[in-house]
Amino acid sequence: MISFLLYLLLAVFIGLLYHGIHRKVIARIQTRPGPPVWQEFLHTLKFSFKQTWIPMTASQLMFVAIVVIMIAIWVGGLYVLLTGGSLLILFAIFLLHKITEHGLGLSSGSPYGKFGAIRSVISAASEIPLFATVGAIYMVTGSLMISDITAYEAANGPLLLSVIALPMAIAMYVIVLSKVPYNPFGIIEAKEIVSGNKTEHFGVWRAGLETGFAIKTFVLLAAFVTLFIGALPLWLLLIAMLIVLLTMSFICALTPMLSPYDAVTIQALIIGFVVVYVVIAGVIL
Amino acid sequence: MYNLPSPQIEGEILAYIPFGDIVYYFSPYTLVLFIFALTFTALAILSRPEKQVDIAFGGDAYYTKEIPEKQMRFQRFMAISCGLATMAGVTTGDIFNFTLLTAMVGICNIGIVASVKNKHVLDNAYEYGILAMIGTLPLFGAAAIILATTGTLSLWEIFTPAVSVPVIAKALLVIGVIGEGMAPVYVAKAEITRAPGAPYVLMIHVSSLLMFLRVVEIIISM
Amino acid sequence: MMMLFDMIVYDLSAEYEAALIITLLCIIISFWAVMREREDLHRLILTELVEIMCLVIIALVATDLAEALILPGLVVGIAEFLALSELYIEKEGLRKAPENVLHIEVMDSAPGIIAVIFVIYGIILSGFTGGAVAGLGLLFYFMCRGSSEKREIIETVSGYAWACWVVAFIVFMAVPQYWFFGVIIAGAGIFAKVVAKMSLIGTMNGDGGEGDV
Amino acid sequence: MTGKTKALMVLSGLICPASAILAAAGAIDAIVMVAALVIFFPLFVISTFLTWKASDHEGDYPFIGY
Repeated sequence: MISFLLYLLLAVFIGLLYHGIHRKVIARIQTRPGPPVWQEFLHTLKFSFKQTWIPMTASQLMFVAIVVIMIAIWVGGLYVLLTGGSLLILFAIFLLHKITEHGLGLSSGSPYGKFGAIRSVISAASEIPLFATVGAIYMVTGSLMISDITAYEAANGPLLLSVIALPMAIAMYVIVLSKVPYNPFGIIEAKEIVSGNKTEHFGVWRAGLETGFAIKTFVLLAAFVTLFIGALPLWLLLIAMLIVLLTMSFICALTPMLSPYDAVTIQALIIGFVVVYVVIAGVIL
Repeated sequence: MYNLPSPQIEGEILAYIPFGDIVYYFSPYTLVLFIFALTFTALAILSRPEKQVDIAFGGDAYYTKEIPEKQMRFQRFMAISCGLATMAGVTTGDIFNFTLLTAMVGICNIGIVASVKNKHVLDNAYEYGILAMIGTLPLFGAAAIILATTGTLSLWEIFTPAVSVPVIAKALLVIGVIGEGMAPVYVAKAEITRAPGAPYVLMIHVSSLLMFLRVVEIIISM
Repeated sequence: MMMLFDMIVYDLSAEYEAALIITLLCIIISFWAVMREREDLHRLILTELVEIMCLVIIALVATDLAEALILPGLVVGIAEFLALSELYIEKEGLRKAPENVLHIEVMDSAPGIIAVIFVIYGIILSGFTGGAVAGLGLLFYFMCRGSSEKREIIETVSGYAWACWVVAFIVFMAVPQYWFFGVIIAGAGIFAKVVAKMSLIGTMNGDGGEGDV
Repeated sequence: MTGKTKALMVLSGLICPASAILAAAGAIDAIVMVAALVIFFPLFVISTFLTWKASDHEGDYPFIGY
């Protein structure tokens, strides 16, 4: 039980470090020197030392509460993942994250935040079904508990190597990809709307958000590795997560930001692909 | 009587509240959803709406929109009833009750934005409302077909492996919830969320996503 | 009981399926209509057609339970319909101050007498029907004369009707041997209630209220 | 303001490890510990940041000479 607390602190630390590595790799691919790998860590600390207040136009309570909720749901998500809880609850937490993204933008009253929030609603249209397709793992393993899925993998080998579960892995990969910074689907914090829904959250609030995002990245990457490769010892888990993240860094570095409708369309196409595959597999099996 | 059908989906039942033949119950999954709905309802009650900033393009001018007291009260009332419907919807153990509460969420969602004096918002709220109304057909249709084929409306009974539910009923149920809450023309809904009044407008998103989460659990368990 | 229920449902299975297919055809037709229609108001009315189809599916179950389920379905449908029509009025800016369109001479001279006749006849009839007749008289009266302070009186009457029912209920529960007394009180209550309800419709017309009617 | 956040920081900073230790000792259920952490960990993070952030008083303007 104390280990969970340590895992939590580790998740914050590793998440921020991985964000930094992500930035560094992107910079190197684009032949820039890039910031040090500790940048995101220093970034968060810097924000936390700054003068902070609540904008006058904001919905005061919600402006603060949404940051707290953002961190809280991912603490819960980490617990569900570590104890091998239900994949459905993880899915729920992902959806609640969409809600907090929306709330972040709405609460400030800033037009940029509002645009970010509206784009978050648009992207929910494709991201939610995308995550739901992961539920098709149920067809393969016969259970939605993460502990059962890892037990299945221990017996039958990683799901990533099985042809049946591959489309689900792709769907989950796109989901994780669309949640790391600088990704092609990141329309809600695109630079043409300043920082989207994060625009007005500065100082301490931003530092809190970065903390939450760090746990989120850790949970999503760890969930991907656990679901499709299997339960690994901690050091191996961290290495596997790093490898997954590095592949994402390449994609982020080499692809431009998509326009909102293109992002939704591409994700919807992947959903269509997975659904058709699942239906065909269901008919054949 | 209250034996949990399929513990691998949502975990053990923690508590239940029977109201006659409609039983509300908490499993870890529904408890998470319930607490979330409760949190956001509390936020809607406690926090003041934001003052939306509008920029007049082509110049430096910007102004903030004040929400009139009357409109704020109405939106808050609607948001609270939407939150209550959501809280009941995610914990109910009766399929017809679930569909009714989903329909109520749809009505409340329209209500939250109906008092906004903005042509675009109202136009889109109307489009959304038409879809929500049509959405009641697959919703209630699914419940009726489930009743006709299984002879019961209780989720406790339906979740048992012995009872099989036709695929068409499952499909209709999902379509119904999507039509009612999530509005297939998501973009119209995005237009709605542009309305000022942050904690109340957010409730539209909260309620429809939570209902969707619940229906995912229901169709997987059936 | 459960067995019987199952049996009934599965016995009707073939008919049920046939009926379901026919209903699905009707649903497709109604969806087609909604899809083709472009006029906002007409689409609103067509959604009501879809609602009816929804009730038909529930009715197909053809048990007591289905009957119990139609009512909430209907209520939800009507609630959505009302919400949407309010929205339509708001959106199109159709709201304007209500005015008396119907104005004929008899409405100035006769309402008192006609209302009195109706009320007396209603008292003679008594009960639900009597309430309806007397209510019609009052409705007519309020419609013609407008209503500035009369709403409070109607509310009071309505409150007394409730009180009558509660008293009658207590009589039935506590002293069943005086059942006839209870029936009379309840009858008087329902009379007053129906009168109050119907005359409220009369007060809705005219410029009685302060603005937001 | 700072006094309140400091108190909150100390309180939540105590509750988080305390719940973990109590759960490890078997005094409370794991679910209670998680509930405590879900509520108090974010509060701890935010209140810590609020405690050590720069003061709200007017800062100096190093570039005022330009």
